[in-house]
Amino acid sequence: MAVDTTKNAVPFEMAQIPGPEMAKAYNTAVIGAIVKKAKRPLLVVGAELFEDPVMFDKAIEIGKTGVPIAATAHSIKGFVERGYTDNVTMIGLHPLTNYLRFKDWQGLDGKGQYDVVIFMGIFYKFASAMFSALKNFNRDIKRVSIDRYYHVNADMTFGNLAFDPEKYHEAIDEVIAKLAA
Amino acid sequence: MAVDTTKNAVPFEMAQIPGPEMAKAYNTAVIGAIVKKAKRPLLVVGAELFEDPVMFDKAIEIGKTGVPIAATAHSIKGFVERGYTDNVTMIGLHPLTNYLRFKDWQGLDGKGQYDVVIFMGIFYKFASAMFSALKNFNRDIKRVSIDRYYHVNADMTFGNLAFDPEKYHEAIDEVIAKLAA
Amino acid sequence: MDKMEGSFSVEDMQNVQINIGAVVKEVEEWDQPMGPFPYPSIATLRDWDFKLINRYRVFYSPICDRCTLCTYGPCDLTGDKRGACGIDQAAQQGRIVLLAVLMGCTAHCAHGRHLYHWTLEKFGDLPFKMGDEILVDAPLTRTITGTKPKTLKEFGPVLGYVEEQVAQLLACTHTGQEGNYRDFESKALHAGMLDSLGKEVSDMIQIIAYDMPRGDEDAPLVECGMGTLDKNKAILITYGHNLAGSAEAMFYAEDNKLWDKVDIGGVCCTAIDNTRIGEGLGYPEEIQTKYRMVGTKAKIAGAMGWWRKMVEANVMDCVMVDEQCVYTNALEECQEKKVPLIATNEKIMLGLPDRTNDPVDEIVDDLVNFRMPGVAIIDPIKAGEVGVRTAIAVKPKRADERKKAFITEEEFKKYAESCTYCHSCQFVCPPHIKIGDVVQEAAKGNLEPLSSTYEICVGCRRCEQACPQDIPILSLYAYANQEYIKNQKFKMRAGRGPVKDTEIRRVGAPLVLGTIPGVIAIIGCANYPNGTKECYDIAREFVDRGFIVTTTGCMAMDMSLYTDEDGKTIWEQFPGGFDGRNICNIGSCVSNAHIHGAAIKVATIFAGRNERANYDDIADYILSKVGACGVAWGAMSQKAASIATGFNRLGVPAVVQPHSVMYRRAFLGRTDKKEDWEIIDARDGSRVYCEPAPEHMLYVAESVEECMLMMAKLCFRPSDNSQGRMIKLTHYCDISMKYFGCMPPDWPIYVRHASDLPLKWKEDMMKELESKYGWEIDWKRKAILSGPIRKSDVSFDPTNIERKIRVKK
Amino acid sequence: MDKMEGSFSVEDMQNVQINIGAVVKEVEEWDQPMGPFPYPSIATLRDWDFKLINRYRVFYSPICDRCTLCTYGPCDLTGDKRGACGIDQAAQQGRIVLLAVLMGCTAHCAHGRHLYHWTLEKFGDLPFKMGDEILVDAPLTRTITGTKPKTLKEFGPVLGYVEEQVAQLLACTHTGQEGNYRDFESKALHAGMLDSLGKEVSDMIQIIAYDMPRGDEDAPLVECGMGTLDKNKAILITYGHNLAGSAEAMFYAEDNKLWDKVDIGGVCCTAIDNTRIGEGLGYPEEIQTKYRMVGTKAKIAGAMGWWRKMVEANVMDCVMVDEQCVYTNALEECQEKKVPLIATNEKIMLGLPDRTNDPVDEIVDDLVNFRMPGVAIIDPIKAGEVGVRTAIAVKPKRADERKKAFITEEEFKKYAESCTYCHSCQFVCPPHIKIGDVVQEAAKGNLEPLSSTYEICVGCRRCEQACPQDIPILSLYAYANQEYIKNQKFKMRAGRGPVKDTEIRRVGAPLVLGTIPGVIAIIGCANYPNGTKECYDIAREFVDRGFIVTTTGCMAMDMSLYTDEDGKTIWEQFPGGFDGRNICNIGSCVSNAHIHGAAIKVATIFAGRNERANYDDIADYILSKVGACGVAWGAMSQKAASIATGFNRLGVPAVVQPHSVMYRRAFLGRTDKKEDWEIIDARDGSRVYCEPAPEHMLYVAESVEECMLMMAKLCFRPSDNSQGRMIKLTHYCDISMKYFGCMPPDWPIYVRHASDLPLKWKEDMMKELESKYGWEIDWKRKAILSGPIRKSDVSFDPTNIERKIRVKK
Ligand code: SF4
Ligand code: SF4
Ligand code: SF4
Ligand code: SF4
Ligand code: SF4
Ligand code: SF4
Ligand code: SF4
Ligand code: SF4
Repeated sequence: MAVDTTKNAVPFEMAQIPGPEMAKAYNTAVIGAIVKKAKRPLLVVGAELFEDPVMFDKAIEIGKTGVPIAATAHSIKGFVERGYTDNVTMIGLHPLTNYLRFKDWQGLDGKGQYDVVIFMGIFYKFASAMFSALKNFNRDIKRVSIDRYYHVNADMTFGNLAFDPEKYHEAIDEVIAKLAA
Repeated sequence: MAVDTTKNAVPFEMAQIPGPEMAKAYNTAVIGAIVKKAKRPLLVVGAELFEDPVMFDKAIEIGKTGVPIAATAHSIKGFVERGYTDNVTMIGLHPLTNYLRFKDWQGLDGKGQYDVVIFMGIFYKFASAMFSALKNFNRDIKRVSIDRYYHVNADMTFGNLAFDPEKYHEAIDEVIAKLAA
Repeated sequence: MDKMEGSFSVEDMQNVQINIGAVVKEVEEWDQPMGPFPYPSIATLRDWDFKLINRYRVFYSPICDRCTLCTYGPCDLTGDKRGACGIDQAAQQGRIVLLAVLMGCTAHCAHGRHLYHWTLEKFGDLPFKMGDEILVDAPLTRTITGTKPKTLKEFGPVLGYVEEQVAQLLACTHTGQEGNYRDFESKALHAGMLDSLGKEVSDMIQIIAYDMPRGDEDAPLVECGMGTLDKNKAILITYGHNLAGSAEAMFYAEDNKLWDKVDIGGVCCTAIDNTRIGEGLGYPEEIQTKYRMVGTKAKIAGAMGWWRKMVEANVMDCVMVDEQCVYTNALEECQEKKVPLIATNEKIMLGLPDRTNDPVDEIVDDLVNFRMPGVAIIDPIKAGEVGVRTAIAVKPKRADERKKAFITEEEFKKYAESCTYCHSCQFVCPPHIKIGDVVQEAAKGNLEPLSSTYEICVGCRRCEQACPQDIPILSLYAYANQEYIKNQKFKMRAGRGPVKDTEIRRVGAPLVLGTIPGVIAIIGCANYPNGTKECYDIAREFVDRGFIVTTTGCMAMDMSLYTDEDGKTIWEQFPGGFDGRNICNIGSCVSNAHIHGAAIKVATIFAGRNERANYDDIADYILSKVGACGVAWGAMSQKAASIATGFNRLGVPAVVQPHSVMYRRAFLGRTDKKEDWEIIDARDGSRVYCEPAPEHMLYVAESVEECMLMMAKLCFRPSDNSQGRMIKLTHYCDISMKYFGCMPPDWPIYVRHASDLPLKWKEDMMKELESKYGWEIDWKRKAILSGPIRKSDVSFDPTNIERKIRVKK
Repeated sequence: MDKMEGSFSVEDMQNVQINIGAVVKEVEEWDQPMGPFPYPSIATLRDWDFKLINRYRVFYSPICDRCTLCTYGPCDLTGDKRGACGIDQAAQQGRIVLLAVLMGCTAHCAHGRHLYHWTLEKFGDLPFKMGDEILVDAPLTRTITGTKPKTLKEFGPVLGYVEEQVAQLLACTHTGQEGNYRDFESKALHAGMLDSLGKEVSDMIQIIAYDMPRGDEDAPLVECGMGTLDKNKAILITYGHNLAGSAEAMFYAEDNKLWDKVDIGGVCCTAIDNTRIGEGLGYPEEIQTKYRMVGTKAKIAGAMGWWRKMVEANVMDCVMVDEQCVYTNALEECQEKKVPLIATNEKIMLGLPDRTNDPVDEIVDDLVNFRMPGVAIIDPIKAGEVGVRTAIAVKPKRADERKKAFITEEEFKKYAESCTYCHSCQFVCPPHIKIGDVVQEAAKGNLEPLSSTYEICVGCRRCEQACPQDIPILSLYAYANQEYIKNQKFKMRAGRGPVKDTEIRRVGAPLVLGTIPGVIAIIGCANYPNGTKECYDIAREFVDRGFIVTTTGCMAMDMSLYTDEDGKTIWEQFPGGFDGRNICNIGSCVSNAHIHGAAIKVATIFAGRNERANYDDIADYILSKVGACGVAWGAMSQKAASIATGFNRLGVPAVVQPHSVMYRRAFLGRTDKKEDWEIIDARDGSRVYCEPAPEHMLYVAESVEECMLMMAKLCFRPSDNSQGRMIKLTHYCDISMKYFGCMPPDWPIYVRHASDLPLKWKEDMMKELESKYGWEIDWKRKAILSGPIRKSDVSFDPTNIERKIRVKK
């Protein structure tokens, strides 16, 4: 049975309540489908993957389904160590989000702006703020979180899974399965 | 069948999102039961009743079940006109809430502080702020709204029924029935 | 504040150097000795503040439970939680209140500072003379700083003091500074006092520089309303608070004889100040010839709340904005209607190119040809010229725009019919207009709801933003109200300026004794809970009852839009003096300082108190003896918060409208706590439990009816003599009977003696006192034997300040 | 700012009156002509600001989508919605940024104003002399105001200017004022500049008044850490930023020979400033005998982030708080531990009774007998005496408290075992410590997690508030770290003060050419994303690499808590000069101004530019030629926002920690927009597309690794010569290889010429440039033929300001 990723849909930092527009928590099938359907998806991964290194392998699996990866902070190291850098680009989350908010940016590969960004493994408050930047200043991009937190400023997110690593891994695997299908 | 008063549980003024603690919408049976169970309930009615005068009659019905009434703004006039002033006290909402927040206040009748306050027919933003005052500064009092709005700073509220006066009247009647039972 | 010490060189005396150890303000022909608190700092008047807030409990209603002010946040402060920095909800609310009051305070003092620099630059230093009828000429300056400026320049140190204190106070809002709500409130009260001072300086400067009326109860009646703008001329709108640029536009029109080509209409306080410009007759002779003023030639387009209605009505060809209360998307709104906009003040530059140093011709050419939607010109003279010339030159180019001023009938129908009755609009409308219903009716051809709610709408455009059908609701309003707009022509009295000493002499005793039942100060903005008419209703109610009614700013403009049976506005109905059954338009927002001034002058002129550097004593006098009450029924901005807080520190209570819960804080008394109402008798230091008079300091009323009742009540003072108390009680009970259908339940607490009782209910009241409240009545003598909180005592001298005790008993 | 005109009378010359038309500051022995922008007003430097923000795009990440600032609110501004006042989300964010920067700015300038009044009162006016090695003595004052104070008093008008501008700027945040985000940011940059100026004035005043080191690279090493406080003595903690009261406590201890009875330990910047107090040797002779200073006798208890850990460790007998960065529940926390608290500054009064005018004996008696938890004493001298005497007298009474400093083993077990592993704590912990797990381990007897996360915990107490079991988590921490607390004894270098002219002469050329790869300024507070150690790591990384490393405030204290293999702190490892491979502790937060000062002095002393009233020119020089980068890795407060913004206006980029998204705004460059990087060659006015150097102005890094990489990158400047660029590129790539495992993808854009390439990768890099980037390489000459953004040009004179063009081509 699929993991229920819609539970615990309260901000991971409790006081993070921005206003009337707040994310909905979805299950893995829906999120997987949205990413799969995307024309120009971008997976953005951060340095929290180092705290749970198996996540690098999962990120790589996602990468292998054809989703390009932006490796923020020093997370590129995890990919280098695993010998997978094909469609992985090292870039800071802050400048990346700055580029994302401009409609005329041409993407990391020069081929055009993205339509869906997927965040994973990023310091909670930073990710939340970057989602907020996009939510307010470039509403053309769909904001998806597949992190272990409920992300209030995303469009689509999981509920909090931070205290159940296994379930979280399972959920990611389900998303990967959906993408690979 | 009972009116579903738990729908449309979003703040009537959309941007009224105070933080992590927000009201839950309940059905009329639960709300009726809470008020009935109260040792020292107080019904607080405001000047919006003049916009829907039948509500005065309903307030009086509630009063007749033994719940004392604080008539804020000039709403006392509606009771005077209907010849019902038994347990109705004229007082401003602002000083009333100020008294309510002090644990040592002895109530309008000098018999002690209230344990449940029920708001009805009060200008939305004002009611919301007064609920907020109690929510933050006297958490001993249960805050109940039976107004036609979802009241984010209450403990218990209806969802928004503002655009369906009939349903709203029905809901109030259900509460009255529960109280009178 | 700098003590202005140091070494200086004097212009034109290049080689003379004067080394001065300490330069102090000259002590001059002022018989008053320096009081205890010149230039009070944050903690100086804290004792007074604590007296106030011990009686008037600080009441908070948080609008947001969180704090997001530092990187530890967001913190949830709900209930008894504390932020990471240790702050609790009460202190956090106090902090936000302090911030808001400082925002308001600086809006005023920064305005004053701009006028200070500008008028000195334009006119040079002018003598500060308010005329023979105003000898107590800058009461707040005197009371707070202990100084008595003799020229405009001498207001410089006063502004410097305000600015220094503002910086100190703003610092207190930094994370990890003040931590207690009582001290935040004391600081907010300090900021409120500074606000009043900043306003006084601002208005005094412009009165002198622009030769405005110095307390003229017969100030001229001026044209007011959208309908007064002459469509045959180019219409230049000057919008904001600071007349510098607007005045120059008028001078330019005057010098170049362009009044037949251009109509200048003001919006917001600039509107009022435009009409206060004098003829220059008040100038010293040597400059009277140099600067020609224009007199009352501008029109009042309307108050701040009418701005977007004016936009929709397309009544302007060019707009100059200056500072304060300018809708921040004015540029976008004007651009849409092809109305060039000129930003004339550093505070509002709207991202526009700064053309201050470009030639006028080039700028006008760019604007007239719509090469840019607007420009910033920080030089008032240049801005004024550009404004007038652009308006005139752009008018023909706007002919098409003018024609399509309103949407067509077809458009109107199309829009109205596209409404899906989804209610989205109704979730966001501040005054809760049922817009969905209104639009549905419009679709059926019934325009009445659009007419009857036109004045209730505050023009916030939230409905338009929420509407999924993109219905331009304000355009529907404009369409349905074309006739009204065309005929919106009324008369308003131009701002008269300060209250004269002679007027104070006349009303001092009746005020303190209560026989004039009170001063009602109607101030503030355009965010009405239920339409502009209520400000007229309030004014009318109290002036009719013989109160002294004063008003300023947007309230003065909005109440001018209503007439009595005879078609007369309130200004035509009543005279403009500071007296019972009079209504004065004091002036613009900064003129509010003169209401404080009048209260201070009751203490000084009537009661002979020294005001010099003696703030708490004066405030104590006012709190105990001057029945005055402010009301801000459409209060919008942070300035309203600072104004009210400034009134409060001076002992004047205020009532505000229900949206004002956004201010988060009130000062409310507890009548169930006898000990809160202990007052000192200055005669012998004895302590007397008094009736709660006034009961509250800052009060939110839910309806206009409650507002009026509360204002009547908040005019009670311990000093009322029996006749005065009787009059006040009569109005209080009468308003209650009129709007509430019954007596107010607390009337007995204001009764000290049978002669306090209103004649018309005297008998019944005595019976009720006996039967319901158990008072002992001597029916033969019609006397009350026991019952009242205190006994009537004509020579009771109430105070809250220990040092005022004359003989310790 | 007042021009200080008017009529004055001179003390001791009662009947002389000098009427002066216009008094202007004397123009004295200063060879520089007045520059274009003395005392710039809001709009004066707007062109410069717009240049910055055109290149460094304003990036907002709203923390709250709503606005609640006026009675129209709350307004939802999400996406393209506007508030009722017309404001859009971007402008609203700019408004909040401006507010935050003003809060920070006033914290500093209000501090300076207090010191100004106090030092003038205590010491009288003192000559402003920084010694022979610092002739460019107040670089920000000179650059911004165009004046050159000769005495302390002459800083008065500078403060007056800051305050006036602050009031103007705060007014702009009022509803209906500024409406465009770009102008809000220009205003915020103005406020940031004012902040830097206020800091300079503050620190200059205290340097002179308290005879602090004037640029001493050998400033003494002082004791730092909780373990240095001598438990055999009474321990008086002075906490905050303003040493006035703390210094008086020290003087009192000195004068009364009480140092064997009392230890005075500072927390926060007061700690640093305590240790900067000199011996009085820098005084003019006539006052040297009058005021005895104490020298370095106080101890550094710790940085702001350690406060609650100190509370839990019970290392104090009495606390004096002054201003800024004081946890607002200090009183409650002290009261719980029976530690009397004295509030010594008007800004923080905590609701305490104001005992300023009471006799010392009475106050001490009340405190020592716990009759009240604390008092406010606004007189520094009295406060200092009360502090020392209370600490000594209360110590024996606190014997019981001292004994139960830590919870007992049983209590510890009981608490730990009561944890239900509910995770509530983990939803609120800012650094995301898995406290539930930590406590669970503790219950099992494993204290290691409590030890290893002790420094990561920022002491916010959110977990304690969230815990349904009421587990006192910080007490568990204290219990588990008793040994560490006892042994927390390190050495820190006392603040040295400004950079000397001689130092600038030495490093000027290498800095501009790049051969010293940069100045790294490590500033700020205690809200670390991942523990205090990271600030040590950053410092160590860059000082090791030969950068000039400077630090101030809490960062200086926190990095002192770590040692190398030899047990040496960073201060013992490296010398304290302003030079490569040196690390200087400049001083407290206000000393940050000297970092701006050093950058300015590179322009003036090394490059011979006139700084006088020439801000934009100097900032342009710094932006183009001085490789400097600030980092605020624990940035907490609004002051950090104002400091960073002040750096930015002067052309210095800054990197901040991830919690800093709370500041909402960044300035980020777009390297994909060639046109953004067009720079003028001052030689002939030609336009050159440059590499993005520096690429960003304000940047949030996600991890300390990214922070270090970015700092190395942000030290690039267009003026680097080949050797300099080669060195910088080497560090940039090297840090990337070290922490990222690969080269940074953008290294090629910094290559202009083959000699720019790091020697150790030169060959490989050239190959990659050819193969991957398609650059043409002449392999024989090892030369790059085409590819770079621009060609290498040793005499390129980059500028962004038109008026700097020498010959128009
Ligand atoms: S200022 Fe205090 S309450 Fe506000 S976010 Fe910062 S720590 Fe939290
Ligand atoms: S513009 Fe008028 S009708 Fe629309 S929401 Fe605002 S107040 Fe209501
Ligand atoms: S939001 Fe628009 S469509 Fe919906 S009810 Fe209102 S006017 Fe009609
Ligand atoms: S009354 Fe209010 S809206 Fe009108 S000008 Fe004054 S502050 Fe602005
Ligand atoms: S200031 Fe503007 S955005 Fe904020 S609450 Fe008021 S109207 Fe709304
Ligand atoms: S006190 Fe320490 S452990 Fe507790 S929430 Fe704050 S940072 Fe985390
Ligand atoms: S909140 Fe308390 S009980 Fe729950 S996991 Fe944390 S420490 Fe344990
Ligand atoms: S570094 Fe930060 S916390 Fe420390 S004293 Fe300075 S501003 Fe305060």
